[in-house]
Amino acid sequence: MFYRENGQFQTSYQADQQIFPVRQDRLAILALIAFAFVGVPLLADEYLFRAILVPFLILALAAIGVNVLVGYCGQISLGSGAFMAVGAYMAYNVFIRVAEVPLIVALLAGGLCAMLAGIAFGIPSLRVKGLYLAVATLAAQFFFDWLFVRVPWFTNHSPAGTAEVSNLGMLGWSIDTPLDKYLFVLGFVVVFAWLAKNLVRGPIGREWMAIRDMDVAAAVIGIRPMYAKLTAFAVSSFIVGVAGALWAFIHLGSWEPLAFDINRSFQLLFIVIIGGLGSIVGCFFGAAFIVITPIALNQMLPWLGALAGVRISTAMVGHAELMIFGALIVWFLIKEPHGLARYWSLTRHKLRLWPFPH
Amino acid sequence: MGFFLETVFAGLMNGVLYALVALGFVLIFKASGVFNFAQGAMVLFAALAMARFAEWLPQWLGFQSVLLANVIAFMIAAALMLVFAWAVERLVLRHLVNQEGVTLLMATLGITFFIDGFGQTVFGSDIYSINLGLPKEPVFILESLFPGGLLINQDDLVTAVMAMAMVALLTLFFQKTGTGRALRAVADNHQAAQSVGIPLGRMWVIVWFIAGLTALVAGMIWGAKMGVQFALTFVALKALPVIILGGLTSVPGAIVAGLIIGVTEQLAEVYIGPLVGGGIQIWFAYVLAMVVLLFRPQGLFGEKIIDRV
Amino acid sequence: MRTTFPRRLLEHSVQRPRAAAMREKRYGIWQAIDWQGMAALASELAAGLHQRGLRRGEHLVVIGANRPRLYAAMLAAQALGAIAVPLYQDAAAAECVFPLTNAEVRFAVVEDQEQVDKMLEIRPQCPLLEHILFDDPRGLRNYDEPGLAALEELFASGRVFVQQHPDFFQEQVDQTQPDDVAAMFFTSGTTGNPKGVVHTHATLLDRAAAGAQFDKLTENEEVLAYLPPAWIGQNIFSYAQWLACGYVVNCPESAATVTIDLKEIGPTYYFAPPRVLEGLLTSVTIRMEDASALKRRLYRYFMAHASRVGPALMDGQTIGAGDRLLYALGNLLVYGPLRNTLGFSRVRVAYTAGEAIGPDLFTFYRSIGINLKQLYGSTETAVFVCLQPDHEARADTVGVPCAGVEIKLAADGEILVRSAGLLKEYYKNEKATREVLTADGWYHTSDAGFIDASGHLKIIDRIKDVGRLRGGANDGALFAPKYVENKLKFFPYIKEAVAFGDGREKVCAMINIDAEAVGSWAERRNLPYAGYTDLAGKPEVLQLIKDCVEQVNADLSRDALLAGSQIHRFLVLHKELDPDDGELTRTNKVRRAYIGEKYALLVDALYGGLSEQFIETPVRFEDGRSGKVSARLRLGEARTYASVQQAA
Amino acid sequence: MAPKKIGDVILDVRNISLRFGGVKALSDISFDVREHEIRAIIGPNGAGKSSMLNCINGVYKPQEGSITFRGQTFRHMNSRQVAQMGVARTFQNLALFKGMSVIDNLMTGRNLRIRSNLLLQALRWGPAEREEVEHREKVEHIIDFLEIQAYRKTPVGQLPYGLQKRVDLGRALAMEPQVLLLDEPMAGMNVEEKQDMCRFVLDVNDEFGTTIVLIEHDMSVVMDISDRVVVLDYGKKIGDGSADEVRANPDVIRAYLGTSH
Repeated sequence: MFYRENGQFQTSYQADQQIFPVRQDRLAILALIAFAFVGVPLLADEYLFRAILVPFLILALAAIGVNVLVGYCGQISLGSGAFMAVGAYMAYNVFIRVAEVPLIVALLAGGLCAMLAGIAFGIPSLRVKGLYLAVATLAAQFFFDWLFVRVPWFTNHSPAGTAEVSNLGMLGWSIDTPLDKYLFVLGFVVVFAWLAKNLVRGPIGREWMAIRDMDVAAAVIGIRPMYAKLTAFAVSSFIVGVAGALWAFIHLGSWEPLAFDINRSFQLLFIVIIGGLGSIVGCFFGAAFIVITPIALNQMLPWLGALAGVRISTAMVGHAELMIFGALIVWFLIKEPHGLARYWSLTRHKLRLWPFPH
Repeated sequence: MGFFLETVFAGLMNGVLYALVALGFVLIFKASGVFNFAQGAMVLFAALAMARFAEWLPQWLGFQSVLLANVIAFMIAAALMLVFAWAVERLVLRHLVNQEGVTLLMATLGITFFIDGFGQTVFGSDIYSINLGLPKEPVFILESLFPGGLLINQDDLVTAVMAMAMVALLTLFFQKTGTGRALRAVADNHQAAQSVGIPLGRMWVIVWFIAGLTALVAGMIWGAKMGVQFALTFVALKALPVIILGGLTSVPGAIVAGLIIGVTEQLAEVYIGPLVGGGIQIWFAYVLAMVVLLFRPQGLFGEKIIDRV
Repeated sequence: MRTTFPRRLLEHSVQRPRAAAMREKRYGIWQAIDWQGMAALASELAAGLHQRGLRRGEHLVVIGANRPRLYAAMLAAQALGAIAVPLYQDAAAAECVFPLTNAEVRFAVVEDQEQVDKMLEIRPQCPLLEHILFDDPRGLRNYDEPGLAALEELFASGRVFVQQHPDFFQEQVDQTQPDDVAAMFFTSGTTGNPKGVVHTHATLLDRAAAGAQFDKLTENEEVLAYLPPAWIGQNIFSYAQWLACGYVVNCPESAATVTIDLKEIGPTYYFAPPRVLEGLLTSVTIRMEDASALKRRLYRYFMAHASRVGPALMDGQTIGAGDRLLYALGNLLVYGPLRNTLGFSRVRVAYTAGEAIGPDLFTFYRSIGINLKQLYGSTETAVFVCLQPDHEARADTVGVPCAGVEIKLAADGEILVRSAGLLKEYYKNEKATREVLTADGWYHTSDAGFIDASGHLKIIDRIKDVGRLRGGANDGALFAPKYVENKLKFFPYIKEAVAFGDGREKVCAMINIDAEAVGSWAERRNLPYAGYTDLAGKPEVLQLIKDCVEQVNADLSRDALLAGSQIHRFLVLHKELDPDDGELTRTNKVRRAYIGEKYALLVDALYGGLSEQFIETPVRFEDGRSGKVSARLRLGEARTYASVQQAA
Repeated sequence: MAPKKIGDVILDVRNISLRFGGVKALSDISFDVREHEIRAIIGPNGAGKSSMLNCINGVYKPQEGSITFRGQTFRHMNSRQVAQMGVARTFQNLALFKGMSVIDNLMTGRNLRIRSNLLLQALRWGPAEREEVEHREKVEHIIDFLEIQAYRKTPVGQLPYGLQKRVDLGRALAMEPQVLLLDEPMAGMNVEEKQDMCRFVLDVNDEFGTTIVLIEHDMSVVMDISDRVVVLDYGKKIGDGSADEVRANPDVIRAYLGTSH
């Protein structure tokens, strides 16, 4: 409806291959980013930043990482939480053990360590198909859960086993208010989303998808499954690791391994499934959904219960949440394997053809 | 030496249970190609049902007999597992026919969450106990062989026997009964099975039901030993490394691997654990399975995978 | 504009060397050739052709779709004083024989293997054809016929030659004079061989300039060249006016992608014959049918509004604020998006011509804000004779004479044209030339028409079909059957119409209903019917048609000249007119005379004032069997109106 | 028409035998392929034709025999290596990357030639972008060659079968192969689709001089486009030679008797 594409003809492949070849899309995305950086800070309050926006952004980032592996390369992973943990704890150790280390460097270092861990646990994927891999990644999950609990070095021998960071900052900008945190994370997410998008739409992205869609054919045209899968694991766990570090440093501040247990892995997987396998933008939809739904339920269910004359305990809300997500996962897998992102692209498509349906 | 044997024996105890759960797992995988992550949740769900009904029934019906309560509760739980199996086939599997394994796996994740939530909503989320009224006091055996002999819990013995009986039963069921043969046919080749008129849908219900039963028995036994609580899910999840080790499609594999893992993780915990801070049981089985994968991708007993083009 | 095409080319390449001259979608992107590049192509190719011995005044055929290098070939030929003869790329090999032999063609520049095969096939009949030069070498690697060569070779050798003789091209261009013959277009006459219409640089450029000036075309126009270059229409728009104005001509990627390419380019200056517009509208309707109920309602609502106020807006009239607001809203929700999906967002001027266009079709485009207009012209007049000024577009006129055109009407109503753009002659056809060109430079269009009150030319029919009423109220009045029939056919319910009246005292008509339209009309009125004949026989249908006829009459009465042609009596035929029964030509034109004889019974009934007539007609079914349909037809009287004004 | 010239042996298959467990898919197959020729392997369904291709491009590892390519002899091939040596193939039952557009499917055929590293790709920086453009151009030529311009950005899943077959061919061509293995390119096509495909195969052969090894179970299709024909039946070679020789061969006739072609 809002598209006016006449005269937007491409005279070069660069122009044709940009992320948003249609002018209206470019403008829209720029407007959105501008709003995120300028508009939101003016409108949102502390609660919004702390409880919704920051977690949303970080989870979206992590989901992007998971999506690279699961959605684009078709390798199942139940251990993303663990790689977040690796990112968090290694960033922590770099941060406290290396003197004067800039925050960014610490975070990226965390990502790198997660990357190594990811590669290590990705190695079985070279020999086995998706299903077995689930177990390999579970191995990672349980191993690291254990590691960070039982090996005190990682928590710098803190008695309670909790890691803690404080007075973060970069280039003289101290990141303490929720707004600072939001902006800091937002910057990260925008950059990483862009990088990830470039990867998935480039040669390596095509290799991943080729492996996902038809691995034999991929091998026949000279794609090395090993290289493709390991790069997917590496990139994926790097991003996840950085997200983990951000989650720990920026969102939590002080944390325990529990913050990255298997449920985190599931949560990320759900974000990806609901948001849309094989879609970067989907990760944001999924993350938003996962972050907002529980809050919404917490508001609604007791109220609904009151209407029905039943009082709903928070525990029950929690259980309802489990059931709803469980049902949703199945529903999405059956009805719309490409998740919310699919609806998004459909809408966009319809708008481009408006008033025609196809 | 005695201590070692005791450890082994304890390991075997768990191993049998792992094998049991793994068995249900393998059945489902063979028959419907589903890597059923929900197995653990099923164990918890079944155990919860059993525990709660065994507790409620006497109150509702006003009788005392623990045994009776347990028996009826078991039946009800079994019935629930049947409903569950039916629902899974109706609401999930039949809509995901010919989907890739990964998709199905993720679907079972959804199921996991659903029944976790459902189970706890209906049956509550505290720790409940199952009292099978088994003799608790330990006995010493083989005193002639070792000084002090071996300390064995009687209930362990009984439950082990029960589990083994269950395993034997299932194996029999598969070898002898018509349904069993049909199931094996389905496992070998879906199309072929359908073409000779085996109703896939019903077969799936049956295997999921059987898997449900194994889950119930396992849940019951674990519940009796360590109480019915959320942690059961993770214990039950050990079935995953077990079947990887045994090879996804092999029933004997599942059994043997179950025992191997049961024993090795027990030994590892006891002998290696202390050196690294203990609690390695959580991951040992998985890492072991992973290492095996590297060298035998098809597991110990699984058949080689050939890609046809 | 007293110059030549090659000179225009050079002027552009000097004035705006880097500006895009043509764009061709090739390999997924629009690859532009700037004027300098175009000039280079032309000069190199000219050199190449010169080396192969192309002489002044000889003909060179160009066969292929719209491709920059083929246009360059025309320029090259004209630069050398040779004559470009574009032929239809979809013509059968046999059809190319006459033009080639007639014009003693030695050189053929063709697009691809398909055309090469054609040329090779007819070579035996065209012994003169020496050189077959192809643009796209695909599939031709293993051909080794004599004289077959890739354009690429000519460019290569030409390039060398140009380096050795830098002034060659300029010299050649200077030698070529405005009054030299530039191009020849073959028009397929209904009978006999096609005639070669000879045009000079001056004639074509004169009209091109006139047209450009009429619509204030600039070098910033974007044009999509998607019709055969052999058709003068396309040739004027994508060649003559291209060089006259220096705007950008865009060549689609392939026939299959034209709609996509149209949407991408979004031309500002567009030309389409009615059938193309018809096709577009049909696709719109069909696609809208699949749309959601809401969208359909939205669409229907706003289209209704558009057809109410749209044309008025287009004609620059002022309308109520409320209407304007609603239209603006519609523009946001429907018209704008529609223009965008069709590729017309940027259209400033669009023309249709060739055949009469239905008012509904015409208004549809105008009402959604596309400045669609009609023009009148033919190959012989280098297109531009009359054009409709903005704000004065109507479905039933073809506009006012444009600069440099004189129009007069012969006694029999034939339109005579005089302008600097008339054909030089029919090639090697003195007789035909003399028939159409008078000594004092008037061209006989063989169209009958008149200038209406508002000064617009109105075409009514081919002159040979125009008749006169004899006796009765309007004795001697003009009778234009086709005009009347077209007016009837513009109603969706009427598929075919046959009007009689020549030499009679009044006009009567036989009408063929459109089974589909009338059928659904009947269903909406839950009016049961069994098959075509039954439906056609329904009194309700007769009434429906009566209304249409009377509207036409009312319309006709507005032109004193045509008031006499109002339909007094009519009937609805019991069977569909069918080529298989010889009632229509293969191109679905009614064969009036034949029908007159075949249905003499009905004709007599019409004029005999009968109110009913039984008839039995033999028919041939699809499967070849023949049978009979019979029916008792009701004949209808239609109200006629007094002529409201005097002839202009 | 100038006769096209056929070079010397480029691919030589010697005594290949392949077993799946007990099943013998191929037994002692030998044949050679000459440069620039169109070599057909025909045989009834299940004759082992596809298995033969799979041995050549390293999907299967034959237990016995050797394959010589451009003078290099291999016990068995490795897919990537084969691809690098310039052997491409299409698949009998489409093996396209369903989730990707036509362009991307074809682009995967260029991946062997990608030089820029992950970092550059992530930043889409200089060389990476340039490479992308360069390969896109190559791919576009193939799109033009196969006349699928109208679909370049359509996800292949949405294309009709006949077009998907073309894309499959396109992906193979994108590798600029010297030898092209076609696995029943005309299977399941209607008459004019088959004609188109034949035209494309012939064009590929004389435009790019690509050597073509073509599998068909339908004799009629291949006979008139191929220079030499190998006939397989139940994993054994029962005929080899020009179309006419093969047609005359009694064993071949026997093998094809009753089979509905």
